Amino acid sequence: MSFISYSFLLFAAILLVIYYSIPARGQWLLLLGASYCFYAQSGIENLVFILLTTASTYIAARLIYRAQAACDRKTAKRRSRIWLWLCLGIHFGLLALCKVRFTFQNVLLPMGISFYMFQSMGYVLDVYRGSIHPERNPFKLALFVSYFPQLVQGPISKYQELAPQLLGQRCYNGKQVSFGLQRMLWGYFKKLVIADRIAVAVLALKGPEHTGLAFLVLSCFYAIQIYGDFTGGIDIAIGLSEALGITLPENFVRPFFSKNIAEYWRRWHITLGRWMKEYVFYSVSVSAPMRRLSKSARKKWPKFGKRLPVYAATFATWFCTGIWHGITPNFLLWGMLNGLVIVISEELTPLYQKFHSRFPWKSKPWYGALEMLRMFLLMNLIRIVDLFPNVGECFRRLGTVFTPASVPFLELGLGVVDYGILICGCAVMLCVSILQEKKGSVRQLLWQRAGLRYAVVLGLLLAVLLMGSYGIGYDAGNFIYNQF
Amino acid sequence: MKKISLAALALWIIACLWGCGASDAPSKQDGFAFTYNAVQITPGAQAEAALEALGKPKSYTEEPSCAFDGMDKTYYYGSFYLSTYPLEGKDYVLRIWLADDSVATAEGIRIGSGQGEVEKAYGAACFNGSNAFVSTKGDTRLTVILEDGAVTTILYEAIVQ
Amino acid sequence: MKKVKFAVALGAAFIVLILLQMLLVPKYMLHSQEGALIGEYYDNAGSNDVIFIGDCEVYENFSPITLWEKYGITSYIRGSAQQTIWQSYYLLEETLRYETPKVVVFNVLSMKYDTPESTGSQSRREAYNRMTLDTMRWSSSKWNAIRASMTQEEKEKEALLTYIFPILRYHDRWSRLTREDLTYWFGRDTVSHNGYLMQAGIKPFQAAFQEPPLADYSFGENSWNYLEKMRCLCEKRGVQLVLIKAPSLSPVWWEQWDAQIEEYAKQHNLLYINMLDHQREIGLDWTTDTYDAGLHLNVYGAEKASAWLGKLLADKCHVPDRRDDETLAAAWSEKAARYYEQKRRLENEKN
Amino acid sequence: MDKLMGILLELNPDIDYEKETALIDAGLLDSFDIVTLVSEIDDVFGVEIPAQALTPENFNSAKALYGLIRRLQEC
Repeated sequence: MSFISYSFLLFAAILLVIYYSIPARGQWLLLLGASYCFYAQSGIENLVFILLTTASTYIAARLIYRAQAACDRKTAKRRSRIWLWLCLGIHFGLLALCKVRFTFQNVLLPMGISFYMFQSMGYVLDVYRGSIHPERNPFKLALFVSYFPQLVQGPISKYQELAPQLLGQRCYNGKQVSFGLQRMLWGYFKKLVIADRIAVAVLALKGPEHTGLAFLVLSCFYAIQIYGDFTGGIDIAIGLSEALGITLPENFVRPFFSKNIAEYWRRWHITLGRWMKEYVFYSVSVSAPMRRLSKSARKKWPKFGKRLPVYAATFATWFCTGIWHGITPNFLLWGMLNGLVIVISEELTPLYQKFHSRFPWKSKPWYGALEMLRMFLLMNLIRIVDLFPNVGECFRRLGTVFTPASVPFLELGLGVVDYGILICGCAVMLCVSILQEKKGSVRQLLWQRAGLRYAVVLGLLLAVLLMGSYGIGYDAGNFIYNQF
Repeated sequence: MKKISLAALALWIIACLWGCGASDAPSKQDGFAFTYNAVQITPGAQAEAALEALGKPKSYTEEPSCAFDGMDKTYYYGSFYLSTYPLEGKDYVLRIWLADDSVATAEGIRIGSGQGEVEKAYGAACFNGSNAFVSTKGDTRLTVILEDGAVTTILYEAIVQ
Repeated sequence: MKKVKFAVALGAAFIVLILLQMLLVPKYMLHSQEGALIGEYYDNAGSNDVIFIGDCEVYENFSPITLWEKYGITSYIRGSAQQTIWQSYYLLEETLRYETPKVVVFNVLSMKYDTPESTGSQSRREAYNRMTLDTMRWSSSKWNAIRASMTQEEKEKEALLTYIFPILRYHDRWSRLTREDLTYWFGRDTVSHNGYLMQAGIKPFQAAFQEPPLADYSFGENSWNYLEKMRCLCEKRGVQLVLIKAPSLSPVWWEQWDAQIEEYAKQHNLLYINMLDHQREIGLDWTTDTYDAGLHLNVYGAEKASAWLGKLLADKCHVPDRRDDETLAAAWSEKAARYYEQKRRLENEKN
Repeated sequence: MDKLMGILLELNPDIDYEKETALIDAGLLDSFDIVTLVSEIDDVFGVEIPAQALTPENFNSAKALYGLIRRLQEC
């Protein structure tokens, strides 16, 4: 059951009505039932997967917790470490196996496996690190793993943040439900009106005959598509969850306003970045072998030795992020590229400082805009690698970027009307982002002015209803991040 | 407690491996094609290129389809009929009907071939029990009809999606 | 005060949506007029002794006006573009809620389509479904008709809801609106004459190629089921079911198909007439009586076919002559006036 | 304590570590700084800070960080 289907809207509406009419004690059970209905709808064999993952996460966490409470520290540490590595090995082994089968035998991945697997492994690691006590009631843990709004494409939540809310009790709060529904509508606008419309042109531009400037246009179109698609889907998930009184962590904070790559990866797919930082970056950088390596390296080249753990951990993290997206060479390259740019920009910071001290433009607004544009184009070129499984093809096209070539805009399956809608849509998204950057939540601004709010909501509804690319004559645009 | 957890984990691994093999998406086969004077015509594909390559037909007719856009056209090239259907302003190959034994299918079957030859070429599985072999490949269908043991009709059709 | 504002806003939103839906649905007034046929029945329901159901071979080949003028037979044609047999059955079921005719005439050509997908490309099939079902009034018959007619693509896209709210289907027409959509935003004209869509063009029949033989001529199980359901329904309501094959030369009506219908009719002692065998008696001249080289008759051909069939209905099926009923006579003379007025107009346009 | 201040100042001179109590939450120190800080502390104090201790509570202010180092030195 995809977010963009009538059955999902019906499912959400019915759930909201029941949710606020039953005694608060039973709300979490209702959510559990709803999550499993939602998941079973996508295929019974997927249900087996999530059940087994939940069961093994529950068992592993209990075993680690019990092992840690054992008699002396030494054996406790050793035994719990064994259980941890066994659990991680099996789960990530299984995830890798599914990805291999997906790549080589196009066996479809169980829906949302990459997301709920990472979320449950985060829970097990938190138990191992002692920051939380394992959940005794398996059903409550099952709800944490399979809470349906975040199931399909995240955000990846931490147990400490989500579990208390899931198991808490909520009464009807008009403002909260209205905010949630407004955010869902905003998500549908970005997904149906913009992302799915421009997707037609992206598909056409992928054709081998488009090289030169068209490749650059492709990278920009793809940026708009993936932004509308991913942030739209996340808005629908967070909005629905907000209407249910449960706040999920933000996954995007206006990423195209970032001025450097470190900032970009603090604004794009935040929860995956946070997961990787806490469980891969830190673990690698402070692990025993890394310490020994950095000590011996420091003897030979003192300055470099100090930076070694950071760079090694960075590449390890980006290698994992690449694999998370897929095990085809282009995703690995994508991961390494990101890691490389981060390390280079880290290394060049002293150079930047010298540059800024000589040219005091740093505070000038136009310089900020220039940096944003530079970052937007750079990230487009890195992101474009996602689109071409054959990396050679991608670089060949990249090479031709500066040769002049006409871009056949009107032959890409989009008419003048479509381009008009896209331009207005992007303008609306830009204004909303600027408003959010300056004044915080737009919905809060509208909350006092009822008349304006009704007009905006009706306008958005009509835009989605009339200009959305859905239904007969449009091929159902599945979410890009559904395939991970 | 230890034994139960080990058993649970073992069971779990087996189940997952089974789960992983759950659904195989069949890869797309390419369909039948008919070649005449080195011009390959595939049912379901756009007809423009083939029509140009085949040159002027011996005769041609067209009919409006029931209530809709454009014409269903049929071209006669002496040894076969080529019919097209319109979709969004372009003509697509609907059907190729072999008219005489001067032309044959890629597998060498022509008007007059024996039932044995047809069975060897397309396999007994696609025999409909009475008088015809119907085999489907990709989005195309090849129908070979026999009367008292000899092939009388050979027909390539596009399975219109 | 907040509640009132909210209620007003909600009301306004609904009105806007309803108006938009009426604007966006295709009107079928100036072209693809076949889409308007089904909806026009409801104003003329109640006094029809003969009901025709079937595809373009009924609404193009028979003229109720001629049946009235020659034999006083009151009739209505509930035909639509590529109407499949399940759509015909549910239309019959709906019609019997409004009236009980003496005779129902069903054109058996649609027996050759066993599933929605077998009629051709799914996008065209979907369009034909909309043309037949959208103007049907809501009833259990319409619900069943939709579910029986939906193609694979429609089921995947949950199109059932778009039949209930057509705005979900035609939402993208906002950028392709024409004058026709504005003029017919709220009202519709009548495009047919009791279901007959008049065509006055002349395009002589050319020697078309035969169509290739089929591997298997037997009709599908689904088709037989619906034919059987149609027969039982007519029997239950005391209506005489007459099976016909209209005299269109294309698409081909194989004798193997004819034989199966013949055998079925004999088995259930139904009247089955293959008008293709009586072309000479009907007096059809394929150089003047068809507007698309043999697919359908034009108005002259339709009048001949109706005259011939009317005689048969009057003699064999004892359909009464109602010309002595004043109210009916008045109503039908009005219809006849409109019929001849359009006929004259089309002829002037032609030369 | 002043050794710790030395390391912190070397990392980023223009932060006032005495009063600052939101080094992480305000984004003054990012993950790179934290890792360099840990390896420096490892050198200077010989204390191995485990991954699970890299939480905002321990790193938000110099005092909290010093408290962590003392605790790890005892056991």
